[in-house]
Amino acid sequence: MKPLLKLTDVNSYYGKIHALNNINIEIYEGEIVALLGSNGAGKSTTLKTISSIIRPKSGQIEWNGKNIVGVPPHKIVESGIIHIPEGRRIFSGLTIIENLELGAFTFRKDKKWIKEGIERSFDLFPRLKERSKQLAGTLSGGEQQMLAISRGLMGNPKLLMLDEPSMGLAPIIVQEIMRIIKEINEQGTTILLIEQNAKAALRLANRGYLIEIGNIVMHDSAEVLREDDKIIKAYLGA
Amino acid sequence: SSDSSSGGKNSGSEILVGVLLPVTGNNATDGKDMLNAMEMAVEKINNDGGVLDKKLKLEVADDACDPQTATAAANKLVSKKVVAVVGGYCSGSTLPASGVFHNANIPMIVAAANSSELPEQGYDSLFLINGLVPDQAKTGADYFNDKGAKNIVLIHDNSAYAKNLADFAQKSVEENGGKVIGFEAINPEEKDFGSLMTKLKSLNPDGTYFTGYYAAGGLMLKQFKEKGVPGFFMVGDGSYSPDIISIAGAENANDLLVTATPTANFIPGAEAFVEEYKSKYDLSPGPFSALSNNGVNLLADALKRAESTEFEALKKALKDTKGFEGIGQVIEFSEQNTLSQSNFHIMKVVNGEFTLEK
Amino acid sequence: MEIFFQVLIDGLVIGAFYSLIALGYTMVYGIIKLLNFAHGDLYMIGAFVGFTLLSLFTGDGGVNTGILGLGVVFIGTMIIVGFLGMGIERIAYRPLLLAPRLSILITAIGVSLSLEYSSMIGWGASYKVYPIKLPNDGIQLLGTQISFAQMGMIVLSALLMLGLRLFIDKTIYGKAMRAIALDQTACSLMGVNVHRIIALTFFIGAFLAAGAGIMSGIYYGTINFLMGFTIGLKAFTAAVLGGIGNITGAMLGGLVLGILEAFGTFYMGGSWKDVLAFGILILFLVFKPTGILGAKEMERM
Amino acid sequence: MSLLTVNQLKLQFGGLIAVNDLSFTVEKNSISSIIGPNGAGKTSVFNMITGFYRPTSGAIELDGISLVNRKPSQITTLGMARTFQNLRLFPNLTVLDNVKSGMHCRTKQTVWGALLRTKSQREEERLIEEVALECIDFVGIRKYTKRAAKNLPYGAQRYLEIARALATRPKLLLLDEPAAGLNYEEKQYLIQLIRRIRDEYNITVLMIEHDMGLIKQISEQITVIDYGCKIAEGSPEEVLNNEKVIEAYLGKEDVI
Amino acid sequence: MKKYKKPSLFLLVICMFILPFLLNSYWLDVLTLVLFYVVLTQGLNIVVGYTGLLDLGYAAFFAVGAYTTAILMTTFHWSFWLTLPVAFLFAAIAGVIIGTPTLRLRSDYLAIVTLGFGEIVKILATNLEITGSASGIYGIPRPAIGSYIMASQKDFYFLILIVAIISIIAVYRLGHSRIGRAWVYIREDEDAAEAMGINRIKLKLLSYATGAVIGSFAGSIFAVKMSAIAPLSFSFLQSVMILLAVVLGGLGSIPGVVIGAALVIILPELLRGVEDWRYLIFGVSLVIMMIFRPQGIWPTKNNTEDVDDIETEDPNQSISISK
Ligand SMILES: Nc1ncnc2c1ncn2[C@@H]1O[C@H](COP(=O)(O)OP(=O)(O)OP(=O)(O)O)[C@@H](O)[C@H]1O
Ligand SMILES: Nc1ncnc2c1ncn2[C@@H]1O[C@H](COP(=O)(O)OP(=O)(O)OP(=O)(O)O)[C@@H](O)[C@H]1O
Ligand SMILES: CC(C)C[C@H](N)C(=O)O
Ligand SMILES: [Mg+2]
Ligand SMILES: [Mg+2]
Repeated sequence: MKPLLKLTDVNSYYGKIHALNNINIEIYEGEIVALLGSNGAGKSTTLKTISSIIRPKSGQIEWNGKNIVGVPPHKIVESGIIHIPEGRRIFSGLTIIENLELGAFTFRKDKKWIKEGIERSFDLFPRLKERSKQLAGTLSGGEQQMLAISRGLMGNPKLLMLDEPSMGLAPIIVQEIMRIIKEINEQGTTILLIEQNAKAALRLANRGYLIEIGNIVMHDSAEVLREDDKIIKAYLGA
Repeated sequence: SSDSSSGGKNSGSEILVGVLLPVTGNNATDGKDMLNAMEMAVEKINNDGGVLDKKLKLEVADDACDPQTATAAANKLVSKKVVAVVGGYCSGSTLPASGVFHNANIPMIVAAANSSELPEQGYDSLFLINGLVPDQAKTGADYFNDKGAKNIVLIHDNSAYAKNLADFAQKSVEENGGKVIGFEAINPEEKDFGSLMTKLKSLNPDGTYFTGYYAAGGLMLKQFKEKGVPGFFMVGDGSYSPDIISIAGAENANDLLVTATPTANFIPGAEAFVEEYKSKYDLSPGPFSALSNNGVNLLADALKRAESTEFEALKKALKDTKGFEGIGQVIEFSEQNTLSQSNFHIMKVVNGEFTLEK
Repeated sequence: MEIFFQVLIDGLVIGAFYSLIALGYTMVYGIIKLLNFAHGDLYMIGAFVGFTLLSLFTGDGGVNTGILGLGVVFIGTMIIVGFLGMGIERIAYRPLLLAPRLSILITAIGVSLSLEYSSMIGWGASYKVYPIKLPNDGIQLLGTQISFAQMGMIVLSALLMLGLRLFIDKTIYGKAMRAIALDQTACSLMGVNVHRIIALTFFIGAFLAAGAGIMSGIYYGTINFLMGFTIGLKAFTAAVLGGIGNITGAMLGGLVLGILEAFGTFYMGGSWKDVLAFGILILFLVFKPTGILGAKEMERM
Repeated sequence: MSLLTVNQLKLQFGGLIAVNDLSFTVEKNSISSIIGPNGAGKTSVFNMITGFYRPTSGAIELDGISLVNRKPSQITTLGMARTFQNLRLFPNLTVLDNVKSGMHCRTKQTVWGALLRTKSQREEERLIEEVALECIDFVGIRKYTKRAAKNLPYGAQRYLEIARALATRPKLLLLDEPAAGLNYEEKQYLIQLIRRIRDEYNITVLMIEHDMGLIKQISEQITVIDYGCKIAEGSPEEVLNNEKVIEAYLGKEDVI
Repeated sequence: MKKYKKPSLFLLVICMFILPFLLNSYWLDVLTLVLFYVVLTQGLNIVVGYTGLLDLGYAAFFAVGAYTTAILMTTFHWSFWLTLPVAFLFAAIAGVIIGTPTLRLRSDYLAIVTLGFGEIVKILATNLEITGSASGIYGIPRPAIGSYIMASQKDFYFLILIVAIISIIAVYRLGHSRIGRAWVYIREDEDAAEAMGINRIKLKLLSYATGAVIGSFAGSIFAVKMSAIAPLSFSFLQSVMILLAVVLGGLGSIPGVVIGAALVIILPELLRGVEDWRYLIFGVSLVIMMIFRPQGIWPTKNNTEDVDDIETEDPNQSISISK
């Protein structure tokens, strides 16, 4: 089977900071892949590189067999890769509904899709429905995260990349979000997940990558990783 | 203190004459026209053998009608060691510049600017060859009076000249038994006089006298007519320019009154000058062409009489001018170095042309 | 009372011009937080391009252009200047999208100087008298006199404002503009072509400014290469007064400023009117720091 | 003895009541926390205590001094310091300059001192630098001292915010979700750091956290709020087994 | 590097003192103007560069100094030196008056309020009798030191040179003090600064007042140097040019703004030869300079060790690079 997304020897920089060093990652259709790593390891940078927010200095990124290095981000989105960035980045001055509509920008001609999508989001997160006309900037942290996920789903992703979706959320919501990620995956969306809550992530994921200072240092199935000493010490706790 | 001694230091075969005019900005049309006339005079003088065996040469400094630019421009002329200066269009910029020339011992012949503040400074080396504001104000006020216009509105633009003219106009109107029912200031860059005209209309004046310059004057005239403000509309010589007609549009400009000394076109005996000017610049001479031309010729004449470019001698020669015949005027100076008699008239626009009304 | 209404209308006319320019100002500001000091100059270029087209169109200086010809000139000019606005964005502003905001402000000043002085070279330094003039006819209303030209101007800018408002509020492109203002990266992650939307914004802004430029030429009669400067400042003031970034605010700010100036002229004199206008502006902002309609800055700790 | 007393605190945004009749106290030298669902009003409480939001009604006292109607800068000077949920560093300044800001309210040189470079001014500058470096060392980011704050890894930025707050020499330190985005190992370090802050500096700590592992390990006293109201209070054992808390906040599954 | 800093600065100062003996009067005048701008940009640098308050009406303080000195010297026949403290006082008061309403405002609202104040000051100068209305004040006497009357170009050059050096030292020292840092904190994040115990209101007002005093200093000297002042010199355009110099050079950076001041004055002078094209070329060069050095010509370093400070996150970077 050919991978849906394949990173080959990818190198990315911030100015002179070498953030990704010859990264190789493969993601197959229907999988949930977890990306683990400590602070500043380069997890977010990997996602940003895939979604073309930063351009790698070298290496290949193949999506459905086609190299997408240098393709502008909005084209990447059109092709079905959706990146829900770290820190939510919802549009604070727009209402919840407007945020969702923008999430469906690539489907802007399809009024029906937008309408159904909004309803789906409200089913997933009833809390958003209560506040549908509220400006997103006044939502609490957790509410904002819910909005960010629903907004990403509005773009009908084939591959959904989530950057720490549980950050700052109440335990009960974290459970909810993990459940929803699973649900989305079961409906056919491939998922690349960054999560500090490694326990939860490895429970969900099929496979995982461990990244340290810009290098992939380990990759294996979730079961194997869960038993690995190093992972237990740094990410899971005894 | 270095640059205070000057005058008479022109070496070589040229005599350097300073020119201070607004050759850029809103008054550039008139400024350039004055410069043209001066160049004509210089060419003629040089063709006739020059002065004191030397050629005259003009050194132009732009004052843009701004007092401070004028001061800098004047300093520049001083540092170039000009023998004398001809020019001065806006009183506002001529006032500070004249001080600089006075301190540097350089005589100045003012060809257009005519605020009464200029002679009041008491500089003995400053000579004015245009009629003065008080006379102009009186000419305007008398015309209103003759036509039975008693309730007058005065509008100036805060510039030295316009304010001076408006002040004297008020005096003259009141002396004639009229009443100034409005005294307004505008800012010269303004384009919209809508609410000012509304105010005028509510005052119901018999006559309105705008004492500023033509760029604003033209726009004001147009809006005056559009609003249907009653009474005469009169402007001072700062607005005496063909441009005021083209800006306002010929139909709005009809019946516009101007207080000014007549241009060359109206001067018997100036036909040759008008023809030459037209053929040279492809333009009709402007309102201050004749005066500017006269200014340069007067200087040349004084230099000849002084037989020197030295300050005291030149000043004395200018002061002693007797019956110098320029285009349309005979120049002699009064106690304050102003014209002994001025020659203001009322011009009126008829069919898009200035005509001599009175 | 009649006089009151008349001054109000005088103010509305000035205000309509301010509004039209303020709209473009506020849109560009709204999307990339740029105080586009060159915006007033697009108005000036509009006036000059219109001047040239009018003269070309009729060959007789435009006196007999007719209503249809006038329409063509208007649209043509607005499109030309609209593209100029886009070009300016592409060349001068886009490379600086990530630079400190004040740097782009300086670029805007540079663009402003470039536009002004290339117009001076192209069209001359002294003012030009517009080839056509509007008739003085009009109607009496509540004892005031309004010319058809004035009515047209006020109605036209109200319509344009309304259209823009709908565009920004209701269409997805309008929403994208607002979203870009908040977070460009997040926008591109939604599949929005950020540069294209920004370019569209500049086009619309320049388009409107050019329209105002021709109207001003026809209405007042003279144009010159520095005419955009003062009105640009006033439009900026209007946009801020209304709440910068807010479309209705820009319109309202323009009208309020125009009316303030008209009453200022009437009661305090033409040379003092700006003291009234700016004085009230300052006082107002002291009590409502985000302008008439400006949204409260939503920053959470 | 209680250091902070909050009494009948209420905060309203238009129609929304974000905090409702909330009362609690924080004991001197304790490590306490506030937990509760997203949007419960925790950060809003912090914002009121530190003077950024003005309470609709209610009283707040620090060491017996009322804080209501005081500016944030005054409150800081009185001995309160905080970190922010979404980092609020001075992004373009160095770590050192960031931390020096904390010393502003503890020093007093004026314009004249600066212009004339007086002796006391130079001494004060040395003191500021000394304290700042000490705080940087304390949180363990010495190697970044001269880097711009924005270029630090996320975790280091969190510690920098704490160092900056420490430099104000507070009696009470408020931490808003200090563990967000940290992995297990890093959390253990944070726990040590918070303990040292309390033990070595005698600073009382009040924090907001969603990480129950961390809360269990160090929090001595917990206040739980939901929809702006207090729903439970007590030691971790008491609170984390409270039915109401489980239903509103913790959920049934163990995700930690 | 650091080792050579002091001697080379010293050398530069010596050069500045020798220069007038080598230049013709035209370039001496240009250089004098540069020095005026150096002083003005130092003052504005405090407000905009350090504190981050966008001020579009800075020329107002320049005007306060110039008119205070001019009026006191012409109408009341004061000595020039005595007018200085009065001008400082008025400027500081003006700074506080302008500052107070702006305290709650965020950057662009602030810009418009300062612009409005600038315009009001100009309109006052244009309309009031005491300021000579549109014609301004002329015939301002020369200042005297003992019995020596300062009148030559060189006299004023040295006077403004000394003032420029004083203001550079003052601004440098302020910048490296507790006060200066507090200004920078406010610029970087007002709320965070407040949370650190910095009283933003007090410090912002102090920033305005200090900037104002420096601006008025330049104004007072300008009045006696020119011997005539008029409202046009204090217009919005003047404020913009000063701001231009500050940003072009590098916000908050002292050597930067000095270079900015020099550029803004000298560049148009160098272009005098091309007449009409002068301001067009000037405008285009501004755009080009900003594109290539968006942080200014000599930006502040903030003592960071970072190799590269450039933000790399461009929403559509692939487009701008590939096309
Ligand atoms: N915008 C930026 N400019 C400069 N350096 C950056 C930038 N963003 C990240 N870095 C650096 O790149 C490296 C990788 O950062 P990245 O954000 O990818 O880490 P991460 O694994 O997502 O960490 P975290 O768990 O903190 O989110 C870090 O050293 C970080 O300091
Ligand atoms: N400035 C504001 N304007 C309007 N509503 C606000 C504002 N600040 C907070 N709120 C509202 O008040 C409520 C409480 O918000 P707060 O930030 O205190 O929650 P929180 O308990 O800190 O949540 P989280 O754990 O998600 O950070 C939320 O519903 C939020 O939308
Ligand atoms: C003669 C005029 C055109 C100039 C005007 N009289 C002045 O003194 O300023
Ligand atoms: Mg990350
Ligand atoms: Mg919170």
